[in-house]
Amino acid sequence: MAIVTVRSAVCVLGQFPALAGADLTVDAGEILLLAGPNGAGKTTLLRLLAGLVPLRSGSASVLGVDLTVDCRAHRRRLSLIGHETFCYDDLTVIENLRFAARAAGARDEAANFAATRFGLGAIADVRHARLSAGQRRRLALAAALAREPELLLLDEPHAGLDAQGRDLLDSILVAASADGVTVLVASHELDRARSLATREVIVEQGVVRAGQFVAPAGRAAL
Amino acid sequence: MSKQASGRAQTVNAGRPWLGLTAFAGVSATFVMGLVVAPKDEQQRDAYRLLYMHVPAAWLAYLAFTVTAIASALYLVPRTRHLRWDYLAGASGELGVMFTALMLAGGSLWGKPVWGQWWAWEARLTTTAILLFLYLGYLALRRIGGSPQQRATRSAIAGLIAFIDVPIVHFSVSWWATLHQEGSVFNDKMQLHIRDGVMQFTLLLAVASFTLLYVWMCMRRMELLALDEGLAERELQLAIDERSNRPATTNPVTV
Amino acid sequence: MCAKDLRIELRARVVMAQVLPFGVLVLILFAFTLDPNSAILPRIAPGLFWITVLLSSILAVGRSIAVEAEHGARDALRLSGMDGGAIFLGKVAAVVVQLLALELVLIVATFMLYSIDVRGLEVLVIAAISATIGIASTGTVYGVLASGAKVRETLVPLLVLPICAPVLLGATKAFESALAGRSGEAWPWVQLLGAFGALYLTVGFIAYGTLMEEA
Amino acid sequence: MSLDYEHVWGYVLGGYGLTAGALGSYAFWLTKKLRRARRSVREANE
Repeated sequence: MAIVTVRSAVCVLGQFPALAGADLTVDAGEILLLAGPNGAGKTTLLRLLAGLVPLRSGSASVLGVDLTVDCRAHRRRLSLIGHETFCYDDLTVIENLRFAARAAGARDEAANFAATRFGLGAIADVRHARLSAGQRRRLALAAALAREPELLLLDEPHAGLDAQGRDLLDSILVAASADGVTVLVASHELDRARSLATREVIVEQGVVRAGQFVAPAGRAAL
Repeated sequence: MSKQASGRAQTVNAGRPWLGLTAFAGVSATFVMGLVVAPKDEQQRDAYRLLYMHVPAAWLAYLAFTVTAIASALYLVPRTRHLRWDYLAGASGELGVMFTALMLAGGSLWGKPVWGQWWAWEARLTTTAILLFLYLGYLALRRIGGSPQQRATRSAIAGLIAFIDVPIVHFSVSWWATLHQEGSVFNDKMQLHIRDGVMQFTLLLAVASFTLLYVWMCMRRMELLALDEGLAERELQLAIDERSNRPATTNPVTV
Repeated sequence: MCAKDLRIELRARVVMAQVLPFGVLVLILFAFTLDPNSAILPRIAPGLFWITVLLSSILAVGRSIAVEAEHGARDALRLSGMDGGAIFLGKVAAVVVQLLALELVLIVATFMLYSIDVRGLEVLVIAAISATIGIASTGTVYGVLASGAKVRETLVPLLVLPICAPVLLGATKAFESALAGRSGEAWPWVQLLGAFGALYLTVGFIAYGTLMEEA
Repeated sequence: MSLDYEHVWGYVLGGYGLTAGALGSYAFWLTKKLRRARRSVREANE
């Protein structure tokens, strides 16, 4: 079943065509790797799927919602991790997590669970402003997970994490995928991401083409 | 294809010169009538001649802001959503600000000799001053960028918010003004009895010709907005084609 | 949403630590420019008080917008899937609570600095609450309207001040009447303030979601 | 307040001049910009 269907999508940022006719289909449970150089349109593609960037032409449907008609209805069911942490400086770790969870209609337990899962228990009462860059990344990932999404859109999730954090993230992604969560990862760390992914596409010059990488037999069935 | 487009542009423009010319001739005639032909007023002598500028300016200021509000509403209704309503709202808002400024300036120039002061804290004057700033803000908001659709939606909502504030401002200000103004000398001085036929005709001519001028300017301003938008749009399309390595689409710019 | 904003404010204390001293300072500066020994200060105190509140409100509203600008929180709010109207009400409620706290301190300062006797307290309280709702609603709506602009800090005052002219007028007149012991005259003004607040609360509730997406 | 109605021509001419100036310069600006925009469109379409 296709979770994401994008056809000839054109998205414009100011006067710059970030996406110039992108096509993409993603099935449920996939871990899709988006590779490609800087400025190719990966971030815009993810933001389009989250309904944050309007379509100029073409069509896109995510989680069964047609984005040309409604770009808000599906947001509750997905999480996006961007370059920003989406957190408030003056709230503590656990407060930020609870706010994220409640906003998406998830329970506080989801926030607590996500905190434990990412090893944030010890710093639960520290304000976001005091966190190190790596801790902030972990918090952002935990906040995304606390929303209990059906679709995870990850923009450079490995950046800024230590080795332990990366391994943790990978295992969490594989586990989430096993639970039926669809994952899109934009990453420059191809080796690491390929070890997770079931499929790879390359974003270049605002269009999407198929990547060479094919997951080893058996992995795709995860 | 480009021939067809330019042909269309010509037919659109073909009807307009007479409008501009009529408006121009009418306004010139108003100046002559108002300054030279119309007789002096019994009470105010020549000072009343400013009325021929002040009254049309006031009428057009209110008309322009009403048009802005209606166009904003039409843009917000999904069934009639079209960027031309945004152009109309913007053009009319700009003209409204200009006429409001003229109304205030003309009123002041009239107030100095007749009331003896440039400004009076009188209800209509005060409302108008606030109105000017309300719509200056609206124009500033139109210029902050974003896609045409973003700008249109944002401005349409701001246009309506400003418009519903006008009666509230007027209501509160006139209430406030009546509270502390006992037996205003100004009101007696404001009474003008335009009985003379030439005076009546001049006033009518002034209102009519200024209105024509407003219509002409509004249409021209809309055309300019649409042309600029069309050019930006075309540039964007070229950039998109270039990025996706497709042959350039050669749609002519149409308005 | 409201609890979140208030908690942030409680931690950062920008409004209390910077906006409040600003307000008191303005009150003191007014006394400098107007001869403090004459009887003029008590007479125009309501107007001075409300101008000070309005200026301080602009700063508080700016702070409320800035909170959403850090670390992409605006996108986070859009992504959260919360209803635009609910976000609006939450933000307005937070601003109202902050402004009321601010007004409480400022009014005490006004009474003390300009030596005024308190009369018609219930009118003062109701007028202040209605006026504050009006200011917070318009401020929040225009805040999101201008949130995409680089010139936000200067644009918001230009938009909010003229639209709040009736509030300034109504609140000042209501305070004048109440302090003069003529509470009866204050009620029409209080009704005006209430109507203004209700109107813009409704407008914001309806339009906020769209504005968050489009602006 | 005695009014010196014979010396109001300065104000009257000021008002007429201001109006003429504002409307005239707006119309001039508009026409100029419009002409340039039309030319750009023609060039773009060729």
